[in-house]
Amino acid sequence: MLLEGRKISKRFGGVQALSEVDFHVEEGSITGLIGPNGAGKTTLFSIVAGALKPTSGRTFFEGREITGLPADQICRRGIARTFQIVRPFASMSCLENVLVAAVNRHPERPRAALEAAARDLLGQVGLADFADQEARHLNVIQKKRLELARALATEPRLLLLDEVLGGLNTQEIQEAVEDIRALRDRRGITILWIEHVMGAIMQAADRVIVLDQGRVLTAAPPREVVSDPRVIQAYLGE
Amino acid sequence: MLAISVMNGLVIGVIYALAALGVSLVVGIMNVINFAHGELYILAGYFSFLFASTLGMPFAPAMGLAVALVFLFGLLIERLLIRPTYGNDMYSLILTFILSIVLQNAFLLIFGPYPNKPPLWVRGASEIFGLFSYGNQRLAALVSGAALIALVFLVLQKTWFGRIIRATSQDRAMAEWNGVNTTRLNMLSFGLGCALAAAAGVILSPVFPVTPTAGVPIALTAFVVVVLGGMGSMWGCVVGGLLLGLVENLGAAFISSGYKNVFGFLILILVLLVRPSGLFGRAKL
Amino acid sequence: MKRHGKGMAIGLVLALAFCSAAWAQDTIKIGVVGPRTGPAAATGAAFDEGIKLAVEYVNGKGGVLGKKLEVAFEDTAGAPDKAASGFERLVTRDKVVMVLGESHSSSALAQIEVANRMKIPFIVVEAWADEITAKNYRYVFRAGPSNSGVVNQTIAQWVKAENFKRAFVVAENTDWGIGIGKLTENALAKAGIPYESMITERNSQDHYVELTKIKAFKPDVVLAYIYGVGLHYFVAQAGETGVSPQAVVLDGAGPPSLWPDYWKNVGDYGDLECFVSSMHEKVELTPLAKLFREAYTKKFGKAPTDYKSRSIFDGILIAADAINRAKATDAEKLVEALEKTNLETTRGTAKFGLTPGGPDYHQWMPPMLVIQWQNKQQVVLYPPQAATGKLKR
Amino acid sequence: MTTSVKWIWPAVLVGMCLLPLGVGIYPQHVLIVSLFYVMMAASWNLLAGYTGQVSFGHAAMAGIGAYTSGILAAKAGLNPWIGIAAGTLFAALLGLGLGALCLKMGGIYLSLTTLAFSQILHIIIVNEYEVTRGTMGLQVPGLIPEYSKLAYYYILLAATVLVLFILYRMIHSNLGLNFRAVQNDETAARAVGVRVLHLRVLAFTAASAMAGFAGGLYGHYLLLVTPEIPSLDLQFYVLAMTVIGGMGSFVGPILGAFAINILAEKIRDYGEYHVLVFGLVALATARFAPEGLIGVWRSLRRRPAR
Repeated sequence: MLLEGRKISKRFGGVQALSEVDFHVEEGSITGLIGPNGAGKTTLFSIVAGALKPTSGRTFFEGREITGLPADQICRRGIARTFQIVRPFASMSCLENVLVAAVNRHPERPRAALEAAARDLLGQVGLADFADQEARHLNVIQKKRLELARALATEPRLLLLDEVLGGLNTQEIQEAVEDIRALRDRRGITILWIEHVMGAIMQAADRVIVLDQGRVLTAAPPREVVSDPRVIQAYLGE
Repeated sequence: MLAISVMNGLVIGVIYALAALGVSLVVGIMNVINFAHGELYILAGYFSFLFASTLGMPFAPAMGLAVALVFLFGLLIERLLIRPTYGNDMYSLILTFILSIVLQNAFLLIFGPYPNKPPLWVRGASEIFGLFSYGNQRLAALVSGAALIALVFLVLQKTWFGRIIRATSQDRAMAEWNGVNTTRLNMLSFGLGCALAAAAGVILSPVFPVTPTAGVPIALTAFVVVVLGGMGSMWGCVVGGLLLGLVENLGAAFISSGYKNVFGFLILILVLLVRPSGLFGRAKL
Repeated sequence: MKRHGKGMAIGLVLALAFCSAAWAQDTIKIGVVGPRTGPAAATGAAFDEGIKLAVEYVNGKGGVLGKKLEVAFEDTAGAPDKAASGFERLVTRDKVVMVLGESHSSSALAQIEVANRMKIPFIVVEAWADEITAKNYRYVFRAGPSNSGVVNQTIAQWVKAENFKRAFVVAENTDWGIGIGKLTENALAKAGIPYESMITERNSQDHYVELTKIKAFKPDVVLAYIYGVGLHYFVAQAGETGVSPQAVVLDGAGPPSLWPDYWKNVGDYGDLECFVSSMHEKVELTPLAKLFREAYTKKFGKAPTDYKSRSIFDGILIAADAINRAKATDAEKLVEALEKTNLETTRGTAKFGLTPGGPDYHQWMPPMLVIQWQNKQQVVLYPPQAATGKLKR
Repeated sequence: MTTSVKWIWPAVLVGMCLLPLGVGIYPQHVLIVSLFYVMMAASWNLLAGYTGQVSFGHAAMAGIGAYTSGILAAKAGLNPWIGIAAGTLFAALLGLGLGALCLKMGGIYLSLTTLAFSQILHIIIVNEYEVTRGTMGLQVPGLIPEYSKLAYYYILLAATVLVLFILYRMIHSNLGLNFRAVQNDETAARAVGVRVLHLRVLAFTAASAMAGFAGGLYGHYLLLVTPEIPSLDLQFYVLAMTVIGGMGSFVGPILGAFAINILAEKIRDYGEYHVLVFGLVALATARFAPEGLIGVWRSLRRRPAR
């Protein structure tokens, strides 16, 4: 088990966003996280990544507790994320966006080496030509790729992807799924993945966790989830 | 010595609470610190001086008019300066800081450097329980200040408007979902915050005459009280104000009068260290 | 990167454009320093009046060295740093040949350093700290009261003459306040009068706690050395807390009790207050004093109240006289001429002490009066030969 | 880098060296004061512009430097240069403490705490007049035996170049990369491992040290240290210069400090309006051109290209 959450609850004022969520992510897996809007998926991500503190409950990474650690420490432990609504460093160039992540991972390395690596990463996500442009000039899809490159530059063991397929056509979705699989297969990065494009997640994931109204509905391989009446109910009831 | 220090602490404490209520209201609802709060207090003092002393109006309508004008001025400030900065607390802070300096210098040009004092409501002094003699105008300020605080609480507790304010300061997002027009609410509460500063100004200016820069210590103490009581907590304001008034005056009487104002700031830093949300504050802003 | 550099270059051009200095001289300029803003801004107004009258008087008598006398007035705001840089500005930008004025000792102490460094004669008019002349700077003169002079010749003598039993000394935290407070304590101790003392903040609006401490001592006279509107708060609150009229309050500076807003700020509690002054309509020492009163009343449509308007008038007369006798405007000749001053002014004949070693060097001490407000009328109490009435309690 | 860039900084430096020659003493004084404000505004910009910490205690830090050095020199007879070093160090330590104290708090709390700090300092200075001489001002010895504006100008210029050089290096290193990331998006910055809290404390310490250094030099130039140095008025000037010049840019505060100081001297001739005028300009800039003069300059340059 690479990541484990025990009885995680989160309240915002009067709203119970998560209640006693238990879940885990196996090392080397691609785990999907699905559920209707407002189910608490992104809240759970933010808690794992340290951007939010849970009201109660604990999180463990590689067997060690990470509950309540600040986001930058969790990042250094090996968890990286992308954001549902993209958050690039708008006034910095694409190269600098990736560099920020790289210099905090390897502050000891010379700038030139880090820059070369960052350019390489940008090339891998197809942004080689945009390296010296300010991030604000990219379109949304390019920004998502930039975020991915930035997350990869932190050299994570676990990557949290939040709706990276939005706005892509069928052909592009297929390519993206392949790319994500390659991340796991070639780099050995475990992936926890929130996605609304059901087909893609069912195709790529080894296991799927379903959240509904702040609770875990089920966690099982995709085939079982698809046929689970509770899941169908949850989506239809929306 | 003890008796008069406590008395003095109460009087000053009520005034602190009153001055801080306006700041607290605005912080609670808009998450904006109005740095020019003290200058609005002073502006009201000048207005009431102008209407009562120069134009010869009776003091009560002069005060009312002064507060009303500052309220309108507050609406204007909100519309022109604060509204474009929502979501950027730092920028509103910078803007109102500059505004406070601009107002101070405008006062200097218009009213000159001398202190101005609206007419007293009552003259003379009274013996209190045979213990000490106390200025009647100060006693009047105490009574009217306390009455005004009570009125504010009544409005907050009992009226529809008060409920909206309390709901919004507790959870802005929820209030928005429930259909509160937050833009208009912001404008109104900023204006009210300024009006509260003005009310403190008109009540206190007969005791402590207004000068162009006299608003600075008023605003600073109001900030201390607000942080002490907890950002956005109205009760915190009253308790914090009284506490500060008492601590300052007892400290001045028994420790050192020169360090009177340091006690407040020290308490502030201590409270922030131990309980960053203040005595009655919400956990996080 | 590139744009930064260009921005910088623009700044440079701007700076160069500003740096151009040229000055034509068809008048002789002297500088006046004094507070036009700050806690004693009223002194600046009084200086302004005195300057206008003095310039008219001097130029009416033929000016200085055949040229017109011109006065540049620099605001010092009662802040020593502004005072020092204002003094410097007068010398370097306005090219004045001599500077006079000031009524804050802390400011004057900062200015005498500049005067000494820049070698510019400086006549202090209304800053009283002994150190100003006690430093024995060659270029520094004082044509006005000194702390020790006021205390030893006037205040302490008055306290003894009125037979006060217990005194409380309240002094503001400035060079003037602390200095005159200590001198008063020494004089009281010497006279065997029990006393206590306290330092206060000159801008404080609330003196209740301090007054409670004073009341507990049960004094019959309170010697208050607070310059500025702070004195008004003190006098009003002394009445409210019942310190007065049990004790007589003396304003040890004077002018604050004469400012137009005195009565507005202190109300009924202002009556029976005493203060120090060098001017009273029934005690005019020289014909020039009468002339001043008439010219003032004619020009400003009111009787002169703040004696500091007359002090600066005297100062400018002394300066003009020295320039005329020196027949030059260079500092060394002016200092020599000033040292030989023997001029009738509104407050008697001005002559500077020449014995080095103490505060009397380059010092001329004009006579001072103690006056009491009795039904809003000024009654001179001290010295006895000038008295127009008796102390009322 | 284009070739024009390589010569522009040395050219500016040479220009700055030649600037005071052949002008009167008074313009020299204005230039010296401007250099002090350049150091203050540029280092405050590190806090407010680069790390989003609107500190109202920056002038107080200058006061710490000025009083530490001044008291050591005037009361203990210490060499002013050692005093300035001590003052810089003391300001840095206080900055470290204050920065650490404010870590837990949000932005507004930080501003109010620094405000409280500056007020406490002011009250201590006024009350301990036997040591500090309170509002009377502490007379301190000069940095050089023979008083000379020109010499002071070059000392301050050297100090300014030093401070700006350090700032430039900071901003153009990994640290600066992190600052800009935080400035852009704090949450995203944390998520890629930027130690936001460390950065803040570091910036606070460095900026405080620079303010302490500038304050120490300034005090020994004025020969008089007064509570006007650690005052809210001076804080206002620093803030307004930075805002008008352009917050968050390297050149903005430098430009702002020079422009405002020189304009203020020009406006001074027309009476006591200068602070008001200057406040209104700052208000309009903050409201309508939040990137300041630099921002206006950039958008003017960009427009014709489009």
